[in-house]
Amino acid sequence: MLIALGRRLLSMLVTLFGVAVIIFLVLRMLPGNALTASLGVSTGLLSHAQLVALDHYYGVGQPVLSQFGSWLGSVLTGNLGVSLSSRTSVASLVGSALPVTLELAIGSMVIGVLIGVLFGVFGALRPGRVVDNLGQGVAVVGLGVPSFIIGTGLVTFLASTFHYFPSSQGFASLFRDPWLNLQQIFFPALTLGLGVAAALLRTTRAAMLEVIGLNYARTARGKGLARRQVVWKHLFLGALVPVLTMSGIQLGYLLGGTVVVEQIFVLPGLGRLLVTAINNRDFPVVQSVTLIFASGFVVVNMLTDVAYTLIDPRTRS
Amino acid sequence: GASVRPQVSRPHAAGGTFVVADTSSVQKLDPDVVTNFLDFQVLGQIYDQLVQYNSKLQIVPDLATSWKYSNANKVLTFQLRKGVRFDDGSTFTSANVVASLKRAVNPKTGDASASFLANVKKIVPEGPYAVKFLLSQPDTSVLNGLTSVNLSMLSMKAMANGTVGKKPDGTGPFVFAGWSPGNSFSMVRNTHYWGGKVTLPAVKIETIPTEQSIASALEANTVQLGLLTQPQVANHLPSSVKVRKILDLSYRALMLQDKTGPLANVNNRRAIACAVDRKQVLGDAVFGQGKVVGPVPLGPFASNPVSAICATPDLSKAKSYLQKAGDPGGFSFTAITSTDLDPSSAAQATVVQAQLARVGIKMNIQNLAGNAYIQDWLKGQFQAAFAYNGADPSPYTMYGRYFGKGANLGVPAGYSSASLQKLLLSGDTAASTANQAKIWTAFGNDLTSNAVWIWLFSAFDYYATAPGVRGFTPSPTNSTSLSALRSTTMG
Amino acid sequence: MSVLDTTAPAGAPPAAEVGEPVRRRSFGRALVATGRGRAGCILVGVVVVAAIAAALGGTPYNPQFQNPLAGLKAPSLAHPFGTDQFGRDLLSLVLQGLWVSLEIAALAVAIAGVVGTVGGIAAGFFGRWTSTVIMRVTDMLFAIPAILFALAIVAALGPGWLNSALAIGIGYVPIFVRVVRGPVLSLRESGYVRAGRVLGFSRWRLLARHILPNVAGAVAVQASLALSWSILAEASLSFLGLGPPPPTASLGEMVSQASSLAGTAWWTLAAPSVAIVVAVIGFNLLGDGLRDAVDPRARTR
Amino acid sequence: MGEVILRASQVTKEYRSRRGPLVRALRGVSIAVEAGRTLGIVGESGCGKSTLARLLVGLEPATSGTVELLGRPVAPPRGGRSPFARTVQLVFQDPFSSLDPRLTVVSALAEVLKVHGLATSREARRARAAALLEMVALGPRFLDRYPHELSGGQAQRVAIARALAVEPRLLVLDEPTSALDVSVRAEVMNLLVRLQDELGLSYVFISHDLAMVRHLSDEIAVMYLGAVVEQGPYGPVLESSLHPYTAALAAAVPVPDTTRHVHRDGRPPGSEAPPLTGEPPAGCPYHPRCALAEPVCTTVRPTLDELLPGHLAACHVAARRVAVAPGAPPVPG
Amino acid sequence: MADALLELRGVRIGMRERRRQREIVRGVDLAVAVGEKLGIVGESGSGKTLTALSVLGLLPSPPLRLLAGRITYDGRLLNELDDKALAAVRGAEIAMVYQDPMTSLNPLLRIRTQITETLRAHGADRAEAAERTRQVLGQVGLADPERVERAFPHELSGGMLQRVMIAMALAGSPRVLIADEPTTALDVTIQQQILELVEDLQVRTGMAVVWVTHDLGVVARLVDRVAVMYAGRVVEEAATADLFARPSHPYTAALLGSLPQTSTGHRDRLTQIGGTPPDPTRLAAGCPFRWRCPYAFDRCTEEEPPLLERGSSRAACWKEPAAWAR
Ligand SMILES: Nc1ncnc2c1ncn2[C@@H]1O[C@H](COP(=O)(O)OP(=O)(O)OP(=O)(O)O)[C@@H](O)[C@H]1O
Ligand SMILES: Nc1ncnc2c1ncn2[C@@H]1O[C@H](COP(=O)(O)OP(=O)(O)OP(=O)(O)O)[C@@H](O)[C@H]1O
Ligand SMILES: [Mg+2]
Ligand SMILES: [Mg+2]
Repeated sequence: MLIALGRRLLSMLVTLFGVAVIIFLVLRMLPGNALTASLGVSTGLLSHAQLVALDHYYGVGQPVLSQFGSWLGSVLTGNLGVSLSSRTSVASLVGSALPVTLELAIGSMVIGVLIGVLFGVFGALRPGRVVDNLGQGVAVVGLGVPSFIIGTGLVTFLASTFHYFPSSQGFASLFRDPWLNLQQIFFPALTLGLGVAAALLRTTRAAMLEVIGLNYARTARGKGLARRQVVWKHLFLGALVPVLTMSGIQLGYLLGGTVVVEQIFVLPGLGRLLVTAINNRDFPVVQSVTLIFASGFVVVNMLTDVAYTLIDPRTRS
Repeated sequence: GASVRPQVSRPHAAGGTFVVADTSSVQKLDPDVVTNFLDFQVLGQIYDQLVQYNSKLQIVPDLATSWKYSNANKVLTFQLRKGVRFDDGSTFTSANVVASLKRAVNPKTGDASASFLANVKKIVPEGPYAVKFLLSQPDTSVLNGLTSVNLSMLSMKAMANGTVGKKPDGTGPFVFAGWSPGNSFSMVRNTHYWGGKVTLPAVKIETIPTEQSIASALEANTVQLGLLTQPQVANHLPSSVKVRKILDLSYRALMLQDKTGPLANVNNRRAIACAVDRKQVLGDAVFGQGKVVGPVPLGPFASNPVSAICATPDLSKAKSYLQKAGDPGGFSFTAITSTDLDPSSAAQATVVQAQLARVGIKMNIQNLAGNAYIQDWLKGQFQAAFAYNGADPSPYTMYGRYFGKGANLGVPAGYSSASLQKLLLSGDTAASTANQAKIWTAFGNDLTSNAVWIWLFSAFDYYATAPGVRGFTPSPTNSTSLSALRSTTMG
Repeated sequence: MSVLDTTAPAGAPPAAEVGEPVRRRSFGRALVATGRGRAGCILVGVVVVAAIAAALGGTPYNPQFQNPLAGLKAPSLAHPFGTDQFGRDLLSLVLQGLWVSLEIAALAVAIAGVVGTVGGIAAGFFGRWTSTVIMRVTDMLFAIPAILFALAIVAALGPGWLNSALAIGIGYVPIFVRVVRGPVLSLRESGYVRAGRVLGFSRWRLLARHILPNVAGAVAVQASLALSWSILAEASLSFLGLGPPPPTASLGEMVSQASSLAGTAWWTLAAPSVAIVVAVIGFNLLGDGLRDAVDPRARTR
Repeated sequence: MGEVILRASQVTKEYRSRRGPLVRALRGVSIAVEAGRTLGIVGESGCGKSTLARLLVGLEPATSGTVELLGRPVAPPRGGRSPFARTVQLVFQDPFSSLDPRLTVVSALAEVLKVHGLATSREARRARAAALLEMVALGPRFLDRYPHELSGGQAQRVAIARALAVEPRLLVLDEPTSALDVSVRAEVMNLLVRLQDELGLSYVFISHDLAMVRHLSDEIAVMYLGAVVEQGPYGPVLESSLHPYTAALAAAVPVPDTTRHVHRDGRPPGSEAPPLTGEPPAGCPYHPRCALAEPVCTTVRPTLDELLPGHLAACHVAARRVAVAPGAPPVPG
Repeated sequence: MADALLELRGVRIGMRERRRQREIVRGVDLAVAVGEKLGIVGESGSGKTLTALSVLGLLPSPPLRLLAGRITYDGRLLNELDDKALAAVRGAEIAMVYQDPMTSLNPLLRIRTQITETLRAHGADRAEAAERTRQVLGQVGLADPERVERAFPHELSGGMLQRVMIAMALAGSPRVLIADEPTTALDVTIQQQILELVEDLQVRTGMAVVWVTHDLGVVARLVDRVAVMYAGRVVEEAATADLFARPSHPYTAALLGSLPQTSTGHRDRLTQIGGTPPDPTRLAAGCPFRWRCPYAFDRCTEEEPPLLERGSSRAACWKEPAAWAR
């Protein structure tokens, strides 16, 4: 068991290294450099001496391999470098953005899982009935309506009808003003969570239907167990593995989705940091944020893997 | 529906912070290197310059109380304001002027406005409260240049400690309080501001990435001032929100490269100039919220013609130019746009494309990511480019870099001619304002009759204030647009 | 004389003959048998026909025709979806945008489908090494949120429909690899592939004739779902300002252009949004229908 | 004695998985099949019957030992096609999974003919396919059916027809009737008998249904834990078994005849065989379950010896009893 | 029959499609008395499992459901009990052993959990349940009940799982045991052991047994009375000995003849029934066996024969066995 865990950790590290390489290579393909990004057309106003001095300042023109090496080296020592556009440390930028995105991601996940699993389970128990149809409706909306449409709609509607737009007064951290913080996180989390809910709902429903048709479900009923026990201990437990897998995958989409939603709901999270950084050719920030997203995803997937072995003894040996 | 409004703690009720919202964020703190509009606007409230523009775009005193040209306009002497203190407590003297501008021209700084000081040979202090600029040639526009935030007066301590880029330290009405890159920027009032009492105790600049969201925030009354550019958003705010508009200190133009292809032929360019209906472009791209302009859109010389050949669209004239060019059936070229840099450029291009099609000119549109656009633009790698260029009351400041001798931006400008260079120089050195006006009119005629570029329009910027905000009127230039904040109050 | 016939009484009606095929339900019928499949077919049918018609010029108005006098007109009989700021007919524009969006989505899915299927087959059918390498790379690609990939690629290559398609396509490669590899792994050990080996079929024949066609169903299902995600992804990219440029804009680009008009002219936002939603849901339902239809269990039921 | 078509000598097969223990599926199996005759192989589940079948047709390589087909060693094909395909064919237990669900009967048959160049034109292939179907007692109307449109018995007959398409000399039948319904087993059994008579085929017939094995086989080999423990003509092996395991197996088969039913009390309960992993138990692998086990059985592994003419067994007790009283049934029962 | 403990009357199972009904089980009557062992045989798909499942209301629904019929247990109408009351019967009064042991146990839970939860559901406390679990696992002849208890299903062999299933069924000391082909996939030696176990328990507790199988050998070995099902109906019902001695339905006779027996010669032709059973949901009028029946005559195509008395047994055939007996 421990050895298996170690092996997984190792393969996770290999994956992350690969991710780092890919990110690095993709970023090298971007046209323009930090200089044109930060000065825009004014770059053309600089004298040659100024250009050279600034190129040096921004680290343009170092060999690629050494750039990669020094980046990876410093990442490993917890130093994420310095943002080219704001000249502040990336760690501090990430440090303030990460909790926001984390809270948003967790909130969306909670909303998505609650809606998805409950509708999925109860829908599958009585397919074609009210609960099921309601769930299918939620799923269709969640899958079909892009989050930026839902988000923009929510913001505009709430603001014009209720004069309510809690995010616009600056982000309040959970510890400083929990009530305001919850208001600020709830709607974006709902927007993202709807997509998660749709996917989870369908997975849960399908997995439940599958399990309901399995022989051991019949055995459970035939034993005379109470309905609640049959549903949660036997059926849902049996459906849990695909649901977990889907949750892992959804987390990936969710992290991507924060980019759009943070933009709309004015949340100072990693997604917004990333979009700004891409536009500013702020390589250290883009690299680090993407790596953080990927790490989060990889770690969560490893955790789901571990969860499988806890749920399903067959995967243990 | 005020009755259903949820209970949200309002920032102005608590703490009295005045919140300004913009779609972009404050990107840098070093006033010498900033290029972002918001950076100019915000740092302009912390830093002062020697001179500044007033709302009529005339040059008025700032830290310099008066100035005087002498020696055939080759020496410029400033008298400095006394009793001005930096936020770190140090006093402003002529040493600050010398050191600040020295820092600006140092290549290592990368000051984007260093070129404004190109004709300044030397700066000599004349006692603690006067400085003398020795010029290599007569240059009236150096004064215009000195209004730039890029040429702000810095504290000696900050320069010595290298903290200029980390902690703004100026003499303006507000004092830097905090910065969360990408998100917000806060300032508090400068209690010993030389210009009098500052009413607002604290100002916070919030980044709200879409204008629609800023509108929502204004409706929710969580933002007191929204900086907007989109008329479709600004004009649709509820009546309780007060919107003031002011012509943007920049202009849209279709820049043309005259080196190769059909656009090398002046008559083809003229055909474009006559086929384009600027009024319609203005109407469709920004809903008519702006002004059709020629090469000098604003300032004391703004009177010059919109176009020397076709002030209004004239399709038959356009066709005759095509005839003259030997391309009676029209020709085709490609124009680059970047919706990253100018969201309305797509709409401009869409309209222009349709207009040109009427005379048989086919314009292809290539939309580029911001950075790619800048790169191609700087290298002149385009046939035509929808550009969003900064304007200045001084035509010399505006166009010297494009059409002057050895101009930095000569490559993207494309066209160059000795007559233009001569006009630029004489405009700059001309002694009397009347003379200058005549020269700049000739300059505008030269540009438009050769259809060097097609100048399109300047648009409005919108300053929307929440109910209860009083005393805020925007000023036209970037560094001063928010200067009314010092006397603003909120209910 | 066959052995079978000896025991069957003469004159037994062949219709009721034992072993008469279970009614063969055509693939198409299986597809429309479920409500979702039927709805999917209808929506996708409408969307695709409309898009192709638009591409061939069959829109009510010339989508690029600008009428300065009729800008931002609310929906009316003449313009069912209203007009945009240039006075262009929104219905025509939406139809044209539908085509652009479909073009991007289809190309993206083609890229992802071909690369992913080949990768998945290689990972499933060939040796351990090939498999390990492919799966590792897949994991890495998978770990990076697809939209980030798309962002980076579009930022690198510039907006444009080809680049959008490439960007979205690469992001979806891992999904296809996974979807294909599983069945290939089990097909490799399946009875009929083994039988083929005993019968002396070469590897390539087994691959081409027996494995590939049997994963085609799964790929088709995935392709349909991927089409719906691609339309969404493209829309999100455009929303972030990285879509193909006007005047021939994709639906996502239209939404992003119109989003500032939400308060002024809601129809400019609603028209492309509805088109996106219909297309996305259509392909999604079609995917569900396909999933049921390729499942033999569902087909015999 | 006829010509020996297939000979396996001391074949062992081990499976090594990345995790989990080593599995020794076969432990020194030697068998031979003569032309036109049937070797039946019986044994309980997991004793290695299917593994042996796969080795015999070259689907997998043996870990040690040799399998020879007409005197040439069999090895699994590497990439290309098997050179033995035309000599030996395998019929699987589950007829449906051995047919590609997407191919009609005629295309499945034609593909084989095409690959081996047995019929060049489309028409010729169709005609030959029809003839093959006729051979397995299915009419040409089955040509255009899909597998899911066939009954189990019909599908198994199609699978046999496909195996016959290459005109092999030997068919390895791995439980060809166990997936079929009782009422259709007879069809397939009758067909196998007839084909053998008409085409002179040899069979390796694997089953755990003793009645079926007995019905078809000339010789029977009884496998236990990856090894042959008894081998000989069908009658003696099943009726006067030498090995106690064979006897237990034969006795455990319920007979569909109430008059013949006897309770054989005192037989050890059929506790399960130990797994094929790790080292085999010392001595006779059957001794933990054997009612007759003696001390020697726990220490010395018996060899497969010809105890009676043509009748081999690997059992210490049987060997001793036969030596003492030749002719008498060695195992009571 | 009067003292039947469990009785099925006119049981019809199928699906309701729009306005039509598709019946798979088309009217089955069965009864089993205290201490009786009833065998149900028939080809695959003849409806044996569905009939067995209908007793405890375990039909795969949707799509299948009990369309008509009465299922009485000990004077109570099972098919009209509510969920709660039915749950009290399930596992406690009537227990079932399912066709496929490998898939009928929850792979995610330990054997112990799965057996004790049955007992707990019927009111046993924790200690009782644990105690009883250990006891029944020992009873079914598992060599190492302690290990089995702790194991997960995948760690056990098919034979062991089958015994676990039986132990689970027996744990609640049911009065009726319904076993659905519990030995099909097993080796004969293990099958024999299970048969002996059931026989032994049945003798000791007087439990009624319904044993579903298609192996006539098992029937001969175990049960008192046999019902032969064909195309969703019982076509013959007789005491075991009678059935084997004098089959009253041509189908039964053919089934018996299709097996190689000691009386059959080596490599002799076996009797073939030919063809496959019809789909019970799409039957024409008449006897569903007539296509495969060598003795079919006009009447067979017109009318489906009811279950008729044929001496000591009952068979659904228009012809007397004398007319075709072998
Ligand atoms: N590919 C493999 N990898 C590991 N172990 C295997 C593999 N194939 C077979 N085995 C093991 O080898 C042993 C023999 O298996 P085999 O399938 O030959 O048995 P069998 O006698 O055919 O059984 P059955 O009657 O159930 O078909 C079993 O323990 C099985 O688990
Ligand atoms: N869930 C279901 N939906 C539809 N038809 C079903 C379902 N379950 C079973 N059937 C059909 O009902 C018929 C009878 O099935 P049943 O399982 O009772 O047969 P059986 O006699 O037990 O066969 P076997 O010997 O194979 O177990 C079969 O034709 C089967 O296809
Ligand atoms: Mg086997
Ligand atoms: Mg059954």
